[in-house]
Amino acid sequence: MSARSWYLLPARVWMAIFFAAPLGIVCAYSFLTRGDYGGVEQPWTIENYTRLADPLYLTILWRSLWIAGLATALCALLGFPLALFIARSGRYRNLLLQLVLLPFWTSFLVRTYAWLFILRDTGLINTILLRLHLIAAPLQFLYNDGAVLLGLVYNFLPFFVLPMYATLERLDVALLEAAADLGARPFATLRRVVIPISAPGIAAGSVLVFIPCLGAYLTPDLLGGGKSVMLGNLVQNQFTNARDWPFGSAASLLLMLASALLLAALMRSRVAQELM
Amino acid sequence: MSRRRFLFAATAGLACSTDRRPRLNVYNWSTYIDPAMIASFEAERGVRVRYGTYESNEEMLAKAITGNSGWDVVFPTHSRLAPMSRNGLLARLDHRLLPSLGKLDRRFQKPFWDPALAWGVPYMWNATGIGFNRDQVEQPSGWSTLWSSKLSGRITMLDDPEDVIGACLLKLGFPFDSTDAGQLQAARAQAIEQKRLLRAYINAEVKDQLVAGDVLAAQMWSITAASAIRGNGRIGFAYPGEGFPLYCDCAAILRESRRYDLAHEFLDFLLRPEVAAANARVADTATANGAALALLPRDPVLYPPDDIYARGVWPPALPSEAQRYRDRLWTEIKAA
Amino acid sequence: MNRRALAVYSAAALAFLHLPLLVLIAFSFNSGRFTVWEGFSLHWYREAFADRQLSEGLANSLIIALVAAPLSTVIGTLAAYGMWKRQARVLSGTLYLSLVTPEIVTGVSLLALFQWTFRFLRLPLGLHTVIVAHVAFSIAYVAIVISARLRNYDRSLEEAALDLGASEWGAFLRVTLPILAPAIAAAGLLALVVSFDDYVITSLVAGVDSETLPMAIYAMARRGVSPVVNAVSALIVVAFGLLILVSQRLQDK
Amino acid sequence: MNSVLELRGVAKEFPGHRAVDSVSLTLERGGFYALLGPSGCGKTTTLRMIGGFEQPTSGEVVLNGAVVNGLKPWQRDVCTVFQNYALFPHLTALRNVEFGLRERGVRDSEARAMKALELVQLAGKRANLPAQLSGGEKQRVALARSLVLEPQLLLLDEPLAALDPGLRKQMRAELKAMQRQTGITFLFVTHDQEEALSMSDFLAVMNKGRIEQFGTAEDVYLRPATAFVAGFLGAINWFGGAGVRPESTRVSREQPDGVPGRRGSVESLLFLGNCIHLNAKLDDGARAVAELSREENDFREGEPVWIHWRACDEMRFK
Repeated sequence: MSARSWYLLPARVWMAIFFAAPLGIVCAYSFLTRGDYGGVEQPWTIENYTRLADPLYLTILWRSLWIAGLATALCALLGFPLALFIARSGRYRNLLLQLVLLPFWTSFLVRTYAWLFILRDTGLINTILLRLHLIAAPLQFLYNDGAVLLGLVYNFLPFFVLPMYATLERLDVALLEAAADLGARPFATLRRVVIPISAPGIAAGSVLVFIPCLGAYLTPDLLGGGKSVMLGNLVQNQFTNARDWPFGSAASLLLMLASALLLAALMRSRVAQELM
Repeated sequence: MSRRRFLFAATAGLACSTDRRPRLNVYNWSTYIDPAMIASFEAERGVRVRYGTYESNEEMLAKAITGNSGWDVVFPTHSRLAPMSRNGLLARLDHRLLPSLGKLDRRFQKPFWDPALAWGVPYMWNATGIGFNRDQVEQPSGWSTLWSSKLSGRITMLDDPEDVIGACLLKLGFPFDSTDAGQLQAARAQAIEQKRLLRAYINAEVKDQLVAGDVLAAQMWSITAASAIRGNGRIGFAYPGEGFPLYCDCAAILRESRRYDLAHEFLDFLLRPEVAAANARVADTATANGAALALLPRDPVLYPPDDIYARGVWPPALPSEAQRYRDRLWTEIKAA
Repeated sequence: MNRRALAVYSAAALAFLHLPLLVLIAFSFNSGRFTVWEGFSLHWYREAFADRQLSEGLANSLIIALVAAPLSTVIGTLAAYGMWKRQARVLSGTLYLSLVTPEIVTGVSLLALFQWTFRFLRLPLGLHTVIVAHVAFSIAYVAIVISARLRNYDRSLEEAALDLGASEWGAFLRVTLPILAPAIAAAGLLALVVSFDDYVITSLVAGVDSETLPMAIYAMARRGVSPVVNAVSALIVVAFGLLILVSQRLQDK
Repeated sequence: MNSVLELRGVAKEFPGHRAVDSVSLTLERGGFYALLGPSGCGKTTTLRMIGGFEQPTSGEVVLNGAVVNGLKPWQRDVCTVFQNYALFPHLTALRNVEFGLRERGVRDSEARAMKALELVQLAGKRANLPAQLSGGEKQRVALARSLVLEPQLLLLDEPLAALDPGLRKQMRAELKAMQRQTGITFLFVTHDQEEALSMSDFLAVMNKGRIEQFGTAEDVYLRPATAFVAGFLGAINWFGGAGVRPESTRVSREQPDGVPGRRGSVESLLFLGNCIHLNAKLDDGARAVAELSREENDFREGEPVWIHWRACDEMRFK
């Protein structure tokens, strides 16, 4: 055992026992059938996978891709200018970065509840709007796709800002000045120079937001009022209420496969070596 | 906040590590017991009770199925007793260790789901009905109130396939636990049609929104309604005319438990009239203990009069095939 | 780019990120239950401290985090260093895969593992199963933070140490480790937060005596969003805020 | 008098540091001008104020008779060649040169860009990305990119600094030729006095934010206005109040008569290829350098000598 692999040994052992082996069990489950009362039993079958081709689950998959995609786009739109501002604010950079990360340090649950507290009919926004007589009756902000999107964007925006900041920080200011010098107005410079050059960072940030959004279940569950089902909810439901662990395993393995492929694509691309 | 409770919490924090007393692990629904009763049981027996809570049968089952969850006493709903016992998860009760069984209300002496009381001691029961805002909604006669377009956006249903699909079946005049595909498809259509008006599928946490007036009509458990009514007198609770499901949560002992006798002592302790009454009062629930009824106010929400009670149905455990069909319907309803 | 518009926008974006928490903290002092301000009171804080479930949850969460975080930091740092010295495709693939695994899958698979192995060992679920699970999913986070720092770490520093007679392990201990210290601190902090914050995986592998704070908060919140949750959340936010500022000060020095 | 650019008392104040201290300058159309000075003398800041990247704290920047202080870079008919070229890494050489033309919506932008590339002999490399170009090629693409827009004034920020010495001399000639051929006014900034003297028609020597002298290369070299200019342009020996260039300093074994001189000894001899520098240590402790041709140099280290010069070669400053 050469010296160098000593360093890897603890991680290899730990991940083998507590990640790879369990995942192997989940893979095995995905080929078994549901037990009479939860649990799994013979015979081996691929029925769980064929069942996923059912249009019902395809609509759920499409819906999840749609919402996760929209949330990613929103994170990009909101995150890019913020990352640009931080990248170009000199000695305040580190402080601003910590500010972006601060809410991220608190519990995921707490952050999602905070929005419940603000968006409910008796929540903060409605109370203020009513007090100012801007509205007659409370608006329904909660328990719709809008609330789910807001929750996803709120929770995963830092996942976009970080890689974006790393890319923009390395952008040579002279390029912006050169573009201006050659007659490009700010928006033209943004469109023709800044965005093309920072495209890898945008891609990395988007993947880092899209993957968790695709598998999200707490946010849609709490803010969506249980009315909309995303992949995360489907998988969660199979493992709890429906007690159908084989089908849950199959669905989650597919979700993982999609995420892993996306991540692998990102890894191979030049950007990953720079950022990750 | 009494100082006693503060000391209680502080000592609990310390006690858990250095305590040598025998342990009993009780895993129950979250609001179902009066902490004082636990303390008195601990004092009386010189034992230490570790009390955990869960929000749904499935949450408890996920642990119990492993066979070494470490829990001794659990409180499954009546329909879960048969499948759990069939799967060897429960220990058979020894009536010799349960002298107070006679205290049970006669309705629960020989329940159809466990006539010999071999697996579970009925503990608390409740119904699912309609909690509503008296100022804005007149007394609902049936389930259709939860479909009235006048209340669009202010209606909620429980986030539970059994209750939602069951309510749709009853609304159409079909049996709550029907397994007929045609009837179930009709129920599915009702549920999807209702979604247009629906605010959310939401369980106990709807109480705040009902009290605050965000929600005007909600499918909810009678115990949640009782505590909501205490919070705001203008809230009402109705037992729908077409019928309603009744659920009895029973105290059972897991086969994996190695504290068989102590668990029986705890179950018998819960059967004492004054203990059952205290638990029912604090938890705001309907007790299955006949003797305790005398010590409790007859709240019509918790204890509906006999004519209404007669319209209730105790849903049995569904065969797994029917259960799987309903799970799929539930996914279709949610994805609609 | 006109700076003023960008500055104004960024201020708005940062406010959006912080608004919920500030509101939460503010209303944790509200004596009333709802958003109508009914006067200042520490009622909910007293309630939070008195709640046995919360205090035990906090104790468990701290025990788990303070054991799991250092462990995963050590293993993660060694792994990152090992991977920096020599390509280890399988391990890095596994670590990234663990990042994309939905929490429910990690949780259930670990529950299945414990269920399957405990048939032989008769060992119930408990603090140890939660700690093991937390270390498993924290290693990847630590490895990423350390690898990022190693990316611009000059290899010749170690070669210089070797040249001056240090052994490979000596060079690691006396040159690389001190230089990596800030990154290790950051990674440790991240591991601490990720462990302290987890609900899904913990709820599945937690045993009788290992209910954590997030589980207690979630159970309490399922019974209705009570202001006590606000109070507890406020305490967590402030605690971590201070922790960050302290670690930031350390790193700057 | 058709001046392209006029700086009227332009100053720039950074917090705690006055980078440019009221500079006034006039550039005629078609000239090749240089701003020469040590680093930190404010020459680049002055250039950036003309380009519009910095706003003057006071004074006026006048382009073709119009004050342009408030105008943004893209509103000024001025182009800049940056020190490390700032070529857009994601665009090919051709697209880089075409960038400015497309901004102005010029129709045949690609053809004109192609012509500009041919002007700098890089037609063959049009499809190359900047990363695939050599230093010299990058520099020429940067030049083409600006010249194709035919600006009133071309600013060059240390254009040759990033090139290796051999290429630097060759690029000097090319830059000079390009300026003559296009007739566009060039203003370039450098700290290399040889470059400034050899390329510019007129040059301004700057120090600590001020212009010490402005004039032709001969004026500034032969008739320096201040001690700083004299010292900065080429080496100079100080004998009491008078400054003498090494090439005007002679060395002999005996004391010369009728010319000022000092006694000393030969400290070291530096062979510079086209001439030899004799470093002498004088009796009074001062040092002097004499530039001798290879034939003149028959001295040995340590040998006592006399250093002398003609009075007319002395330069005196107040």
